[in-house]
Amino acid sequence: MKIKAMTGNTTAAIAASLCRPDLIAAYPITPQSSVAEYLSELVHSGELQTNYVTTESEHSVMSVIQGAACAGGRTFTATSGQGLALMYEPYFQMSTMRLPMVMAIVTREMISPCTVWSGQQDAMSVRDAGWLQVYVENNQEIMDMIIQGYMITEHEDVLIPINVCYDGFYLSHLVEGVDVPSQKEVDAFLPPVHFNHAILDPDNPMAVDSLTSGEVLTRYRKGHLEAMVKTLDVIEEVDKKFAKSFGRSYGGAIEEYKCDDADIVLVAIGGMTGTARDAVDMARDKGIKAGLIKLRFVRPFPTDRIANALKGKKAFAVVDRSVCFGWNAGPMYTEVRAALINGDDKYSHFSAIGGLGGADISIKHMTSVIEKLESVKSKPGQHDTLWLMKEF
Amino acid sequence: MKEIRLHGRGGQGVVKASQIVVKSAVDAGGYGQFIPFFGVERKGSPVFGFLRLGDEPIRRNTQVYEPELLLIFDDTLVDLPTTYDGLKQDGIIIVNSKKSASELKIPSQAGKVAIVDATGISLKLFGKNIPNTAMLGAFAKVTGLVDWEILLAEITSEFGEKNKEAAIAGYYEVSIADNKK
Amino acid sequence: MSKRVHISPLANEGMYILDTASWRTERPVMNKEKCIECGLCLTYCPVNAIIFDENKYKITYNYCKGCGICAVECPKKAIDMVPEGGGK
Amino acid sequence: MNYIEKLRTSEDMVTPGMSACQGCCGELVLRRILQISGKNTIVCVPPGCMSGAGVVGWDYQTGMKIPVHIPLLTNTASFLSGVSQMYQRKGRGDVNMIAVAGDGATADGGFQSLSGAAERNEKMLYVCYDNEGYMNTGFQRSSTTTKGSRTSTTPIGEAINGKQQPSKYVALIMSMHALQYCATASPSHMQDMVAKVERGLAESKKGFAFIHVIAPCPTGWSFEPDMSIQIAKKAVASNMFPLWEKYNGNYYITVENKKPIPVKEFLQSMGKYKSLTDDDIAQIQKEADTKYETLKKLASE
Repeated sequence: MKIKAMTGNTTAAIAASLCRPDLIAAYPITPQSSVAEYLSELVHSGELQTNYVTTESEHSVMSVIQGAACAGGRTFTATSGQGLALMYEPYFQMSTMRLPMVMAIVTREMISPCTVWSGQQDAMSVRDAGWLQVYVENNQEIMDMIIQGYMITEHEDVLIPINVCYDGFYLSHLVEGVDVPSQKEVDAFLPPVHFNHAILDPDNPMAVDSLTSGEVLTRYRKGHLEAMVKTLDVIEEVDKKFAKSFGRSYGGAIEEYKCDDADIVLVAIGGMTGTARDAVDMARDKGIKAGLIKLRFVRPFPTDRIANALKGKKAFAVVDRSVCFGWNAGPMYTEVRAALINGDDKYSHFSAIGGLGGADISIKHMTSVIEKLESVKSKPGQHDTLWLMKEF
Repeated sequence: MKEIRLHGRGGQGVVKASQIVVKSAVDAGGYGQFIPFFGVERKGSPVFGFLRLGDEPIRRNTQVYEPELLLIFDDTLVDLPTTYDGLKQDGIIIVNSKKSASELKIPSQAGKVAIVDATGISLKLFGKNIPNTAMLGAFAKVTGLVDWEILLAEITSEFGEKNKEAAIAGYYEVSIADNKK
Repeated sequence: MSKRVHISPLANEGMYILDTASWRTERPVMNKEKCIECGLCLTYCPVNAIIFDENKYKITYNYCKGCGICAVECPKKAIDMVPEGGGK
Repeated sequence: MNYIEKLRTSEDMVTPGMSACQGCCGELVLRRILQISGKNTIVCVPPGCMSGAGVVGWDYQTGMKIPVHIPLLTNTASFLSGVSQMYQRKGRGDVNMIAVAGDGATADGGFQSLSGAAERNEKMLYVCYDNEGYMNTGFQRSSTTTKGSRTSTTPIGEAINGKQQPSKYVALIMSMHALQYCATASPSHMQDMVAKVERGLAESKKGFAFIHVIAPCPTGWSFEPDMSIQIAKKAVASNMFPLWEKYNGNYYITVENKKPIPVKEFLQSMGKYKSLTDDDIAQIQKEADTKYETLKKLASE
């Protein structure tokens, strides 16, 4: 292994190429474009032997990939924002056909107003399209989760495609050191792709996606949800295997940071987590018993682990980089709350929203969340949504 | 951890220069991080970026609001109200200019001011204004934050021998003075 | 065809077949004496109800929908459309 | 072997009983293409009359003897690109990759992915059976619907009379891509169609092949089911649907129309053009003539 400085997008491209994909399809979109570009460089230089298809749209990206997966191939792509929205039609079909793949989402705010910058609204908006979704904190985790992603998605108990979501610009264009595994190490970790539940093959003809009655369709949905639940175990299992091979572990579906003795807990997701760690440490220096939950997997949602991590705490706040229309809150706040319904604890809690459309989530913002948590921790119930924004 | 902000114009190589600094830090076994600020970047438009260097892993990935160091690739940028924003007490300013410190509206909290004619070096060597490698030379000299040999090697492998010359020129031609408060 | 685990929508357990013969209100009947074995009826039959067997073109009725194309296209007018149910 | 012998000796790959209308040319075209391609074939049938007629299957039962998939209305060519690429990668370039799609999935929603796949010269045979509208869902207009047609979204009204825009000539547009093979065909000219499907399949091993087939629809066009082939013949004879092909960069008119019949004869043989005025017919005649002249010019180059 060698530590090299690189952007998040370069990291994603290298990670994908280390997994020996049969086919990559991509269409450029800000802030993902350099993934597509760097993969092209690898293919054109001869370093990466894959079928690389540069299509006319993201809709076709996912369609080409679906075709390749229906012929048993390992595939990769990356997209962002509007590209993901355009892709939605085959995107939903990909997961409900239970075709494994890894797709990076370089998260971006959704239009309108017109924007090309960071935010997690794109990925959050499709969290009910049947895919697995993991949100990562830094470039190393982009590398590691793309590799782990293939092991998870191709696991026989899973067979659900996975999104590795990382923040546009704040990670995609951020340069930092990444421990890059060798091809040999990845080959030893990741077995070749094998699945045969939905294959177009003249030697074994079948109709893939025949017309289906509601009763049978319901059976497929039930199976999909049950596989999602099983995936929670697979995530932990793959994390441990990965730690054994590469020496890095992420704690599975969530990671707890200084939660053991904490009164108040910040829940963060994606790139903002690193900033939250610094803010928590600064609060600890001032004697505030703050802790942090890094929400890694959003699908499947790690309900039990979140409930356990928050058990006995006084207050929590969830910082979302997207909004949940209709709730006056962020989407992860609503889901974390839902995860706590079975407990007896009476929490003080609120939703914090920031970092939309490329806006920054600063140390000051994170500190303001902690300060609000401190001030409301003895007043159980929901408190006003905290908007992390400049005052105009 | 040192927090640095860079100001330049599209086409001056701000992003590339910062990436080289991070690469040099990482190659030396340290930690570095660079986040470009992404606006609608066009040749000539003001651009900026955020650079962090340290001995420990860098966890935050937010913008730099209170830099200890400002690296200014174009002296016309000092007229923008945001350029000197948030500079820490006794912070360092490195600026590409032929002007003197008194002409550059240096803020009072600055500790040191380093001036290098990176554009002049660039014009002499390349016939065009790409001051980034000369700026890197000055940066290495003024701050000592990167290993000079590793930085030169990175510059050479990324841009070639001429840019190495530019960096060396920047290193030796930069003038460093305490800020007259 | 092998049995598959149905975790995603696919079909290979037998063939999905409709009883399209029941759609018929008229049936094509071939007059063998007029037939010159040109085969046009076979080429134009949308449901492949006309077969070539023992050097003869024959109409089968398992799936024939009774569209009547064969009767129209026959150059020798060797096929008649006859009402179903009422006999010949 | 002549084409009739080929058709009488080849195996039908489609379910014997499918719920296409009586006299459906789509069914006829689908069966013929797959008889010619045989077992070593993967076929995609996007939403439309043919998939609606059950050829993909129902629940656990398949409607074909060969592997079949129902892609989206919008992505047939790109989905099949992926399958084709993987088969090339596996060294199985011998497998026929065929799409059989209606005009909606071809010329409307699916046009972007079709044009993209043709531009990339993906190895497949894409057949459009053109019944000039969304016939599976109740005869709504599509971009290939002829001007003056009555459809359920362009009805005959006091204010507006049928479809107001001429049809998009998708075959000629496709031929302008740098593709491997492009042709038009009619089930009425079966020998010509069989030859084109054979050539298309052969060319599809090298790149993108496209065949645009007219598929008169008794239900949507309002004519008796037994007249399907007659209508298709008149479409060709009147130059409403000229038969041509393009390969090696050259255009060829494959069925010469020395003495075309007036389009009026074609138009008046069905209900969907019932309300056309003489002026309308004259204009359609002019458009047909122009189209044929264009093709003649292309073919004479």
